Amino acid sequence: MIPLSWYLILSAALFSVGLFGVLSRRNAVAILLGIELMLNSVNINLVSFWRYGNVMHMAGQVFAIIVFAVAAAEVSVGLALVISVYRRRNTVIADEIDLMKW
Amino acid sequence: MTGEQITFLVIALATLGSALMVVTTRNLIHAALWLIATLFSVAVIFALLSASFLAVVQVVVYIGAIAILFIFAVMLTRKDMRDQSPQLNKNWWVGALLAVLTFGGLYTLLQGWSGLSRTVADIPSGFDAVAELGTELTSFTGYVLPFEVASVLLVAALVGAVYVAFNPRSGDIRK
Amino acid sequence: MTTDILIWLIPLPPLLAFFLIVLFTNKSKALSHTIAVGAALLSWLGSMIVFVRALGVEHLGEHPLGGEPINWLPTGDTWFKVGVLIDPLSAAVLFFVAWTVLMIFLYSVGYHNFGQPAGDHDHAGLPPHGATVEEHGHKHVVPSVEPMYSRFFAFIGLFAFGMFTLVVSDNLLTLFVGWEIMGLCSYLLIGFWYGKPSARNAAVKAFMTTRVGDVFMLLGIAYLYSATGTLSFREIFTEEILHTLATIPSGVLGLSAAGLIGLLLFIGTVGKSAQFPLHVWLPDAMEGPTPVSAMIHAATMVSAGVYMVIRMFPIISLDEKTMAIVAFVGAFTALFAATIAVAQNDIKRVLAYSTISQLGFMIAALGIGAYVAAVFHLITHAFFKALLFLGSGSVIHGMEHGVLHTGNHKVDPQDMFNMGGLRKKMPITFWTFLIGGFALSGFPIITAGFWSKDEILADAFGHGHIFVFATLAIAAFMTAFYTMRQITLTFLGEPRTKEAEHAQETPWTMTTPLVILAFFAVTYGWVGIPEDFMGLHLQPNWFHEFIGGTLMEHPETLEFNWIPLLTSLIVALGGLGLGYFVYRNINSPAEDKLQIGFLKNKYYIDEIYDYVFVKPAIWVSEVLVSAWMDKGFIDGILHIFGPATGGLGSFIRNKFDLPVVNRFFGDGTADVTYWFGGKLRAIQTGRIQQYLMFALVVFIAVGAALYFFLLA
Amino acid sequence: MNFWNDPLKVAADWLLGIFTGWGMPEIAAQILIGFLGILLLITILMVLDIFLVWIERKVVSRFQDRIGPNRVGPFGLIQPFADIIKLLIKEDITPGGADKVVYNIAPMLSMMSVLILWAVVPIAPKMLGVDLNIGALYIIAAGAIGTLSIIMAGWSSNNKFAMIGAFRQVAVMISFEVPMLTMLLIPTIFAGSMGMGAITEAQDIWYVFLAPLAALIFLIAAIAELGRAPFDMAEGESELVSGYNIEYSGMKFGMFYAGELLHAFTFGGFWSILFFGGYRFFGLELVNPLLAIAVLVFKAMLGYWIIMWVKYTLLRIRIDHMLAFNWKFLTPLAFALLMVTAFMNALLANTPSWLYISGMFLSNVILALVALEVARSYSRREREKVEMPKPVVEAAHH
Repeated sequence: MIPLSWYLILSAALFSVGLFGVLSRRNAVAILLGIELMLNSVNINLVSFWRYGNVMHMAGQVFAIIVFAVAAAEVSVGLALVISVYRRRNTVIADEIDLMKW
Repeated sequence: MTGEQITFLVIALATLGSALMVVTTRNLIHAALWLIATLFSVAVIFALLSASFLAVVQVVVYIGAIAILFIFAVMLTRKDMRDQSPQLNKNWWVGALLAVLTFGGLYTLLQGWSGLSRTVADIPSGFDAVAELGTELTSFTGYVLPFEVASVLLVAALVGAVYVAFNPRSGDIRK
Repeated sequence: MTTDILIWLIPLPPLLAFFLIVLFTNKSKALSHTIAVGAALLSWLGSMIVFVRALGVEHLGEHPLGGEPINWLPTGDTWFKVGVLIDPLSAAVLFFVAWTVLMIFLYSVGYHNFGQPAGDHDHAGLPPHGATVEEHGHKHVVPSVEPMYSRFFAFIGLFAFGMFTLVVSDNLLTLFVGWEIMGLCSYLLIGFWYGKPSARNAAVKAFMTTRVGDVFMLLGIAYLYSATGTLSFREIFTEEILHTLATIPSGVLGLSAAGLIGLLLFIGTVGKSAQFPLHVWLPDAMEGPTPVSAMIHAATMVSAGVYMVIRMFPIISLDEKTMAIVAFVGAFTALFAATIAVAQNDIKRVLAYSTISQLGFMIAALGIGAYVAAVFHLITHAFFKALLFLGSGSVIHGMEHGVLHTGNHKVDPQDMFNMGGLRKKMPITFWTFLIGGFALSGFPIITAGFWSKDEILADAFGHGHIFVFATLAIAAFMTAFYTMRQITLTFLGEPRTKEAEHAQETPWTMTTPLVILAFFAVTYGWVGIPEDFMGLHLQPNWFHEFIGGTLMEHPETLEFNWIPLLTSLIVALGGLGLGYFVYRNINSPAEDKLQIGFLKNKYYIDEIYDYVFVKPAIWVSEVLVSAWMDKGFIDGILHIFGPATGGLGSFIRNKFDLPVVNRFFGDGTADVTYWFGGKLRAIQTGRIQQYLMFALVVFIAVGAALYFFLLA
Repeated sequence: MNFWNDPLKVAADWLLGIFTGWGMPEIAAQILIGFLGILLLITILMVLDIFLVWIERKVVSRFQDRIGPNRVGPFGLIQPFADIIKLLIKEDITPGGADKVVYNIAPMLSMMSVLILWAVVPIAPKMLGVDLNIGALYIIAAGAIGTLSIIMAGWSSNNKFAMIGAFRQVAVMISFEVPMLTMLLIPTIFAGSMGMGAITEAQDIWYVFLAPLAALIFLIAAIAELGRAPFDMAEGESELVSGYNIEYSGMKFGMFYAGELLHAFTFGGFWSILFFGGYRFFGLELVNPLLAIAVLVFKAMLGYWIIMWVKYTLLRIRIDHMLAFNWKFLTPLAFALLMVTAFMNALLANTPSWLYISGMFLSNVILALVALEVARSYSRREREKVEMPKPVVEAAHH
């Protein structure tokens, strides 16, 4: 039997790796990749809580499905934004997209 | 250590390893392919957790759609794909530190949590998780509202994505 | 499908048709009328099935169809239930409603010139003016299709829904819902040609006038609900509830609760069925298209009023005083409207007043307790009045054809003095109109009107209501007279104008309903022939048995008496004969001796209302409230406040606001913020990852601090 | 137990006896037997694949008024083996600048995406790899891996044709997955389960009679998924010179090729399972499992033949037309059909079966007619737009 903590630690680690990607990658697409990792780690959490909690109560899986939907929406809009920015400013480096600075 | 645990450790290792490759590899296409590997491992973890529906949906949605979309996006912004300049920004060590701190914080919080020693819940015989999930998602006492809201969100994202990514030079969107 | 479910479904198709047409198919005329007529057909089919099945039920009155009502509104601990109910009364009403509605739907297709080209100058909101077409090299004008064709079918669809709902309802509330839907539709349809000011005014007038009645009716419903706790017919018409209602005093005019409820509900009928004094809207309602006139003023809406009061008969009959009022109003209206009808020249207005008069007959019959006679007359009247209205529409249509032919738009196609001799031009219309007219007059033996009217007179005589009997007899005489006047002026003799010479028979969609309705106008009377008519021993009176089953105790069958029979024979034949002899040679209004100003102007009722109600209301609002109260008194006070507060405000501004608030708080805060902003803007790099890092640093720091100092 | 009544069970029991006799723990023996079963299935499939090459070539030649392979062996039956030998001894080229790892994984994934489909195929009563209760979704998931293999092949080849072909094909596959998934839900509605076995068992009446339109849409979407004509713009021989697999040679190309053929056959099988009763044929499947397998193979071949028929009859459609066809016609139609089916299913529940069947059938037919009418009026408008004479623009002289 696998202890619940293993899943949670795996999820935390995956989250941190994703966070590192988000904070450190230069490419905007790569940042979105990091966000996907973070969302997936959340899903691992949700599903393991479902499995280790009351199985008859489907909230964990339902939430995971809603996370899927949110992830799909986020990726489609995010990538559309990246492509739009690339078309206008010819770059996808996040640091170079700084029009909103003072 | 049982076979199940060994399986889990192998999968977890694969997940984390490929995730690390996602955030560090230089070639973005490879990063996307590594992401697919990660997502696939997560699907296996779902299967280990007896969430078969989610495992398959993970493959369909993430690998079948999202990852492919990433590869498309990378290819469409191709100039930077071949850009051999460093893929990490100059503050990457701050990011690394913060990530480690986050992990540490989460780990500490988990240690202090009383529910950590919980055991696997028994799945009653004849319990059909897929059917149950479907019922929950569509019943008024369940989650029909969040489900519908999520679908509205998806439609909005679809429209928004089409509008945002539309190339104004290639034609008039209002035509 | 079980009958009970089928009853639920009867009102549905027209409603669906309404939504379909309004939402989707309003662009396509053919599709719209197909949907509407199809819906009417479905409702008709359902009604007929239900009717036939209802006939097969033994003791239908005690075991009505309709099944269990369903829970609808929670009212505290209990539920307000709604359901459907088919007892002998509603079955009979359903029968004629289904037929007339279907006929009118079909008729409307032809009436609105389907298949004709779009008009040259037609606008939405105005009747079509005709279109010019070129054929064989020369132009001529043909009728043009109604611009708002689809809308018309949507509206009458909704209207039919209201009527069917009203008929199948098993409680007063859904009945009231159907009632009000019809009120709305009658507003929409009378004002259908909203481009005409007269139509607009008529629509508003009809709506407002019926509203007066409806408010009283709602009061009656509310009183009934508070007194009995139910509005369901099944529950109200039980011995104990009726007994309770009869014994509780209401405290108003010395009436019992039943009497007051009955009176209030009856006022609703007065509004809906255009009884004196709320009859004024009905003649004006002739501004709508003719199918609407037929629909509202003959077949359904006015019948709905009578239907409701018949339905409520067990309550109304509990109080003698209410009954007396009902009888008086009915008899008075019957005579009153008949006298006005004599002097009208507009073909539809004559019919409008005759409708009011005939409704008066029914109300009077009810008032003297002749329950079955009232129902009988309601149904026969619906058939022959629908026939007459559709026939008059056909006549007008034919006349309009003539007007288009000559191009002289000054000729009013509705004025009977412009007609004459139409029997040759429009034979089908003529014969059916003749049947309808004879039925209205009560032409003996063969027409339906004779049997029903005769039954009313016999009941009045037999129950000793001599006054009512006499009044109704005079009214019946005048009815026959003006009917014959109308027929003579319209169809007989020679054409008086060129337009009448060029009138043309209308298309089959219009004539078919006429023929079918004419069939019923003749035959429907035969179901209610009294058993011992003229001393013969015929079949038992089927209609009497059937409808009588609705009430808990059967009304007894009257013994045959020669006096009312002779009376009705004399008034009918005499009126018809007199009408023909007087008017066969009259060619213009000037020669008509009956064009008395008093009658012509409907006893100046409209003017009296204008003087008594409208003018004072305008005076109150414009002069009293607006000029004196508002502008003079209240504004005067306000004008004192204005300068006073202004002075106070400027004081505060100069002494407090500007120096303290603005300089110190406002500018001071801004300066401080500006200084901080200048220092802090360095961290706004525009780089999203750095923002996230800042956020995380703060989050981790604060989180860790909270964790260690508060939790640990 | 009689071997012929349940050969797999008997064989498995026999092997289990042998392995445990060798001192192997039972759980390990079970796993080993499972692997052997998978190996057996895959081997059979690959052998079948070889003959599919022959079948395809024979059929296409008949369509093109030729005889086809006829020299090597009787009826040219040995021809595919000759082909294999040729492919094996060809030089294995990896283009310069190619991403070697990805380049080599792609054909494997392509083959794999087809083979894993067979895990959920019920080949006889109670005889299927895994009775997943989400079998229908599993098909789509496997298709996702196929998509992946194509984009990997296209990208890693470092060739513009390959890239464009992969882009096109992936766009098509992702798009057509939507109606396909929707149509998979219709047998699911009827059977009340997503499991392939349950769907087969529930088909007392073939679902094609309940939902002919669904069967048609599924077939169209499946052909698009396969990337076969008329939806073969990924390869597009005349414009992209074979598209995403342009740089592949030898057995790697062979794997793409074999994968495509087997994929077509597999989808023929799924079509028959979802809409034509799978291995069921008037009780024949109960006589002997081998007969059931024969029935399924026969039906799958029939489906495969229809796919070939379409391929060799129709011309390629332009990519934008194809995507527009999917998003503007097929997908809305699929959604409408799903809604109608769900509605009718609820409406006709607890009615006699003849009413249920005829109601479903009629609603399908009516929807199909309406959709055709919409498409026809749309195309008429489009044609008028094209046929309308262009306004003559006065030449400007300055």
